[in-house]
Amino acid sequence: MFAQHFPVLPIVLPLIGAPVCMLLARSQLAWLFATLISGFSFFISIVLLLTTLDQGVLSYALGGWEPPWGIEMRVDVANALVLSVVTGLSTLVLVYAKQSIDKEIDRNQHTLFYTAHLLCLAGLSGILSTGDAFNLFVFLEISSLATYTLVSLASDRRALTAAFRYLVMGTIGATFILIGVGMMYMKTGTLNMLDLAARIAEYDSNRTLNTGLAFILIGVSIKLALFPLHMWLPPAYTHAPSAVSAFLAGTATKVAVYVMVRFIFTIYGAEYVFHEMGMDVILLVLAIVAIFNCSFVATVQSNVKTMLAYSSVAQIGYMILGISLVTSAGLMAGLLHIFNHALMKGALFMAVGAVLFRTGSADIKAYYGLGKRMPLTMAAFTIAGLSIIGVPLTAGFVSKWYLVTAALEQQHWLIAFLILTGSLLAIVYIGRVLEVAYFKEPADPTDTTIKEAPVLMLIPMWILVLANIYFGIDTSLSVSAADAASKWLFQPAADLGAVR
Amino acid sequence: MSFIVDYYNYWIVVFLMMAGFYIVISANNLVKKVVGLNIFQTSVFIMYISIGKVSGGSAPILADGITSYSNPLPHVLILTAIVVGVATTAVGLALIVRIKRAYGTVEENEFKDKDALI
Amino acid sequence: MAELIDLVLLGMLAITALRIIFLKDLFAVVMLFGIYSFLSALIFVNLDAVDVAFTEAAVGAGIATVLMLGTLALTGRKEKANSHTALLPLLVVIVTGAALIYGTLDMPPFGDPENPANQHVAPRYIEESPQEVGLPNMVTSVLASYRAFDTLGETAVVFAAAIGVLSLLGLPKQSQATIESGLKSHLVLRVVAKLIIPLILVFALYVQFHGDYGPGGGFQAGVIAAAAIILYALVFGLPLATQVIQPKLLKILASMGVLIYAATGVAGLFFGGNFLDYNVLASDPVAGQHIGIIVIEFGIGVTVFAAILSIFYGFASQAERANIQ
Amino acid sequence: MLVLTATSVAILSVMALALARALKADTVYDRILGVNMVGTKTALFIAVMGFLGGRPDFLDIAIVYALINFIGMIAVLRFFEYTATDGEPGDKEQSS
Amino acid sequence: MILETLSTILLISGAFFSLTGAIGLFKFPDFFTRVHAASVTDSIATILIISGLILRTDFDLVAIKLLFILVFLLLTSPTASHALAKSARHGGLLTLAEIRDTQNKDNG
Amino acid sequence: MNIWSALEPSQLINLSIIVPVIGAALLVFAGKRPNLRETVSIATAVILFTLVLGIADNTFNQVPMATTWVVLLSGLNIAFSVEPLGVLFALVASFLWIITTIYAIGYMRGHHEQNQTRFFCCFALAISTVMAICFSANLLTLFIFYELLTLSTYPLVTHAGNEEAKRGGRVYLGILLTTSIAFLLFAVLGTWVSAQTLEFTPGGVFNDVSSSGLIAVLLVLFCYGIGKAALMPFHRWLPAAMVAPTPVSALLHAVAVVKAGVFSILKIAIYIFGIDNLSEIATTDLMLYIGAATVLLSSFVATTKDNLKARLAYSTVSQLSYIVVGALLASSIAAAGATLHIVTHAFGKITLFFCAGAIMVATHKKNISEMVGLGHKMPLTMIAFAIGALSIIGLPPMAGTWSKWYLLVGALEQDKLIIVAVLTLSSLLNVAYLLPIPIKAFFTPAEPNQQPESWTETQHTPLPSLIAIAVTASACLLLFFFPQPIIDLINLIPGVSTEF
Amino acid sequence: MDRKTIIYLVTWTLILAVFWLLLSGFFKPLLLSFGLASVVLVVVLVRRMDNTDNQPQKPSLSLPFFRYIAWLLGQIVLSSSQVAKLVWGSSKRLSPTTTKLPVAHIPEDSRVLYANSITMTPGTLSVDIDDNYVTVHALREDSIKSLQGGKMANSVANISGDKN
Repeated sequence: MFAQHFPVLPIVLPLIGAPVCMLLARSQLAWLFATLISGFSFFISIVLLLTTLDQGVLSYALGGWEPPWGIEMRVDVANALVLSVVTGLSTLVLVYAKQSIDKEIDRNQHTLFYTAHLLCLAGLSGILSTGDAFNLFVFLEISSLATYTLVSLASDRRALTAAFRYLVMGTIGATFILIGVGMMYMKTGTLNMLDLAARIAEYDSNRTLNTGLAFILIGVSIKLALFPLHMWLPPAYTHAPSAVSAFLAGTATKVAVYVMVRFIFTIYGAEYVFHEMGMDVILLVLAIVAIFNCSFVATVQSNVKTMLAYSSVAQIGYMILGISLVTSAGLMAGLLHIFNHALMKGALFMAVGAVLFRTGSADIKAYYGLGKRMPLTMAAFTIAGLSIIGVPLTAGFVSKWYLVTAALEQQHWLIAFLILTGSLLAIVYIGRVLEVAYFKEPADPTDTTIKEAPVLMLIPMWILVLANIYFGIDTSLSVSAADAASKWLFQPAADLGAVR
Repeated sequence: MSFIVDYYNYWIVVFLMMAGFYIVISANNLVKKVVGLNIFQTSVFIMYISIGKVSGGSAPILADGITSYSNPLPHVLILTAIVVGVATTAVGLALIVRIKRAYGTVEENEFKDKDALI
Repeated sequence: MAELIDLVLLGMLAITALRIIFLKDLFAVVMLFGIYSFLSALIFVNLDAVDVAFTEAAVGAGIATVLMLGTLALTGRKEKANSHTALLPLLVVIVTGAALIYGTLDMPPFGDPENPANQHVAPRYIEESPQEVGLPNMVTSVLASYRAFDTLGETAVVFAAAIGVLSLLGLPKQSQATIESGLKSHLVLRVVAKLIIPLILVFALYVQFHGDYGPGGGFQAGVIAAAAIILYALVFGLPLATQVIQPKLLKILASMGVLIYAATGVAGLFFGGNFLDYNVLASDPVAGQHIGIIVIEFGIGVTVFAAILSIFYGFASQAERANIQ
Repeated sequence: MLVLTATSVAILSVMALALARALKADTVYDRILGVNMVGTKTALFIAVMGFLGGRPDFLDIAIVYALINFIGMIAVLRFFEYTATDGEPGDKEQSS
Repeated sequence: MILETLSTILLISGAFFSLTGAIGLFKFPDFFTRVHAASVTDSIATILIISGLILRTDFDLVAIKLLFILVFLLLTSPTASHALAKSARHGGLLTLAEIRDTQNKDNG
Repeated sequence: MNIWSALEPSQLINLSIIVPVIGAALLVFAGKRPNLRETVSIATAVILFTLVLGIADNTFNQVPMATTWVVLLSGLNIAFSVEPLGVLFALVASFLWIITTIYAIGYMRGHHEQNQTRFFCCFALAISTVMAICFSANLLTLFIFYELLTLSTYPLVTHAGNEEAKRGGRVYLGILLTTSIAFLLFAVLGTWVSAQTLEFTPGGVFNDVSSSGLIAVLLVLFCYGIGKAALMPFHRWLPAAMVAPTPVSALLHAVAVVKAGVFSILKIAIYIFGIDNLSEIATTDLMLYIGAATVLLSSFVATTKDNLKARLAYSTVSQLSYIVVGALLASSIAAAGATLHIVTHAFGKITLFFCAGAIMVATHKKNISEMVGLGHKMPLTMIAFAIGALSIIGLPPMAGTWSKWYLLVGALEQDKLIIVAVLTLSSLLNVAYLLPIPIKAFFTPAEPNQQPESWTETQHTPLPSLIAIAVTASACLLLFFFPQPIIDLINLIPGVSTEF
Repeated sequence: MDRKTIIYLVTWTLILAVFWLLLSGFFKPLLLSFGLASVVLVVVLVRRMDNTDNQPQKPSLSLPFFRYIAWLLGQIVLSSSQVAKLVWGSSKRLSPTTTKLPVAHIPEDSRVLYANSITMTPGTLSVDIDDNYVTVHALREDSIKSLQGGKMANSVANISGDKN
């Protein structure tokens, strides 16, 4: 009976769940509730993904008002894919959070944490599913506000300054998006994305629309931490509670990447953005600089969380690079990497969180000799790290493969080569951690408090690790979804209306 | 001439936005940054409302004898945006209070220095 | 005339903004920001956006300023001299501004009814909404019905902000201790405040329930009601205020408001409509719309009131603490 | 109509003068005075503007302005008392 | 017609008084005297202008709301002025006379 | 000969890859009990060898064998099929595994090494990946298992766990992963994009090689991408890997790993480019001369090394390039010589390494200068060393004669007189750096501070090690007299022939 | 609850109800019931506040009060013109002074009215108020003199005088 409402449920469930969670004063209860809500959203997202693969686009008119007068939820293969990643990772992180939060966050703030997490989830789901440009802004802000809260919940005082910087940058980004949406509205009189696409297609080239797009892209670039605008991300991910880092690294920036894809491909149309405005070159250069600069910075970090954060920025470079290739194959590689990167970064941050849980530090010195003391955690770190490097039979290899293939199809030999050499830097920074973990003696060999992480942390971590391997071997689901998504996105923007 | 008459509103708004934006990125004091953010956002709100204005129109509340109404849609959007803005401000200010307690200062360069000491 | 007023007000805004850039006294900065908000709200009135002006006055000028002042009370009022060069920010701003000016060149002229923005979607709101939704205030119709999902998100944003401030600053303990706080020595203030607070509260509730007919609605009402309690707290001190409205109650109210809103949407599902579809709530669609809008506006009002007040409590408790020490 | 226009121009000028006072004040109290005056005149101005535009039925906004202005004033005074130790209240304000 | 004339007179004189107060804001020498100037605009100008406006209504709800505004302003403005002056005085701001006194003391 | 005839032929491939993995798993459980552990090791090795024999039998009988595991990427599988070159390599590797295991039991016990379970376990895994490389049906599979081989041998290289081992491991992993990701993966992708297939196809996959600069670049990328072939200047990993225990050096760095490298080059030369097509590619000569230069230069370096294992390592670098040269000569005879050289060099070099290990266990000596007069103390070992050395040099009656002979004939046939000269000169250098060791051991009197009179070889060299040395040394002899089965197998390789 | 409290609450209820009706102007049953609920809610809150701060304020709406307001309006007009003269005239005519006026004889409830009246009348400004004195700042000394005349103080005292 509720099947037709599925497009809206991944948003509404956590949105209703959040205040309920707040009312459940007990920490345990709130945890259980939040996890169940998140898990249920995940289930619905999977159903949505399968449905969209089967039937194409699902449109849902909120309040019964047909678009463009009302707000529309539009679930297609592309956002169903990202939605599954977000809700899935959220569920795993919540399972993981139980104990990690116990240790890292003050007891009476646990309910607030779960509430904020659910709000963040609702926001991210909303951004993904919505078919309305302004509605996107609203959900962007829900998720952002919840995120600032989540980051600042950490006990480290540097989390506060990190959260503040995040807030300032994030708000500037959101305001830029608002300006851009305003300019689009000014020229078209509509906010519905499909409608916008159809009406923008009527203009050849228009200074207002160009500026609007530029502002949206800059705003989204801030949110997704594209290279020169990434400075907020490393401190935020470093000092946030582990569970938050794991969740955000895998989802928040990815959602922003999806937003960029959505604006470029379904609203303005690749033709307009790349050929009229020459955005592809800009994005391409920024992406490559991001890959090299941030990978390099990652190699010299002594804090492992910071290292992973910079690595995330570099990995975002790969996604943007895929998009900027302006081919269906490139876009598909970018989308695939969104999916795969969530798996690997989630696992890595969980492993780092587990180490933090036991040793109380994320410094590389804390990893001395951990290979023996926390074998399962470090094994997870190793496999996820290999995935980041792009070793075959891991998910990372698959996305790298498609990315390079896409570059080569366009005869971009240099770019393909740069992609591969870029991943060499990953060997360095992951290798550093593995080396001290397996070959250094622990600083204090008598310390018996450092033992394997609790089971509740290991289970979600290993689910992600196994997913890394599974999706590195059986790529049929991820690749076909990404492929369908990119094909769908890549048809001329004006034609998207025909799907309705 | 009509050029200026057509756009003067937007130009001043652009100036206001940029004034706010400048405060955000140049200010060292966090409270001032937040004030700048608010000015920036408020100016964007004015831009939106300008979009919806119809010359000779009236407020979009049904009344007898009035035929021309301004566009209500930007109003709705900005209502939302204002609330969003103040929500962000509240969280930002709360962060500032905590930063002051943790660092003893709200000047950006000073707490950077203090962290460098650790 | 409207254009002229618009121009003068914009000019005043520009001067105020410029002054804020160079002021080092943060108290002055915040007060000027209050003026900025007030003036921009005036512009909103002038541009026919009465609902927006209502909100901007209450939220932007009122709550934001009070919160900023509360922060200043804790962080000090002088901005230190800026050591780093302002060249880069200036450059960024000039480039951004230039981009915006470039963008304005193809904009439709200001105020022209033929503009695309006023042509496509908007006419339906203006022409059909009084029949479809049955309210004279089109802004409320769009806000609470056509774009109700936005508004649900907005309520969630307010809720999220309350969560954020709660987690950062905490809520004051409800205490019987009569700490000497508030403006105790201001007899005149106490008396006047006591007289007008009930009136403000009734006014807030009036705004809550008359959003259908004129400017106003849940957001504005919630803020005004919160402002009344804030006034009480300012004059009589936070401890007394927390005895009148308990912090715990606020937590519950904030959650309940969002739930009321969302539950209305879910009710739509059970009656066979889409999420937030009010037409199905009653046999007559317009009556259904009316019910739905009243209920969700109520939810908004409750959440906004509770959230804003708990945010204020959070700040005030910090100020109170600092004052005691 | 002319009268209303004249009145609104007068109020606008008063606002401008008060704003000038608030922008460039000798003491912080002068500034507060200026700000307060801008607030009360804004409320009046809205009332006049309603008549000017032919739709005087939005006076609720003016009430809100007056109300918020009052609360803002109280808040300024209240929090000013906390931080008065920061600097002599009467001293000349620096501005660059 | 009579009403309109009356209203015009009230509005014009209200405008005049408010301008007067604003000028006083600049002309008067110190804070306390400036408060007096401000209270001119707060009290008499408000009263005159709002009365002028009331005369232009159909004496319906609009008139009542204008009356509310007036009452509200008359209740709050002096309160605010008083609180401000009191704060200033407690904050150590001296009146002109007091300044003169201290200067005399210093000289003598 | 085929004791597995009851099984479906294709299952043999699966089994030959899986059996070592199962063995490794069993080893983990048997870890606490050395005897059981070693029994399992040997049993696994023997079973594997019989499996490979079965495959060889089927190959002679022209029974087609192929299996597909998973569809990894669209149109690309992890798939295996049997062809004679792979069978040959598999035979060598699996046979030598038995011998090495026997040797290792003695060595590891005699040397009191730590973490022996990990050692045998990784060893088994490495062999599993080697088997997969042998039978890989396409480039992707080859690449994947090539990478896995690198990773599974890394713990073996760093087995000692000290600073030197770690440094060696870092160089090992660094060079091998860098080259494989930056060049090999790139070349694989380039092949995929330009040929639209990665299947190993007799005669090559490219339609027209001469006109395409791309294919010329690909050849260079393949040669350098397969870092395990140790073509200069990417040869540094091999000497660095000598920090590993001697059995590792013996099997992996004389046989499995390095031969996997040159095997891959041969396989690519034969099945991707096609031997006949090679001469048309612009860069073939360039790589040929680089190979030749590596032959000479590393021989020179070898003469300067006093550390025995280091000298052997440089010798290996030199000998590997023989095979590269043979592959690139674009002559069917030279290719046959190169293939044969895989076998003969394997037996020769492993003998030498076994001897070096035996000397180290018995006398703790690593440097050649200390081994003067050792022939009197360890006659068996030193005789074996002499046999191995002669085989490497290519003097009758040792197996190495045949392979060098074919290589020379191939070079002459192609009129590459420079290559002929290089091969000859290099053989002279081999004499110069290998033969002095046994000569001085036997014909120079021992230094006064040598071991006491009562010291005997059998007492201090573990018996299993001695047996292993004897087996490989006699194999060097036997293969000179009975090379026919191997030659038959080589002649089955398409495009490769020992016929003039 | 004693009688006084009941009267007090009823007064508030009535005032608030009238306030609502005047604001609303709608007499639909739905809105009326909302109004009723609102008024009840606010009265409950008023009661809560009074219980916490013990300073109930009763709005006085008696005839003398309105008479006083009318008189005050006249005063405001008069003094405003004086101040206007000062503004437009030479600033030398200013002679600001500060004086304390006794308020002990005025009922406590009405002192605030007195102070606000002083402030509202241009030319005089109440700066401080305590149990015995109100401190007044005046632009000219003669304004103080008229205050010292006591007419305003008496009028204020009369308003609540007949009530308590």
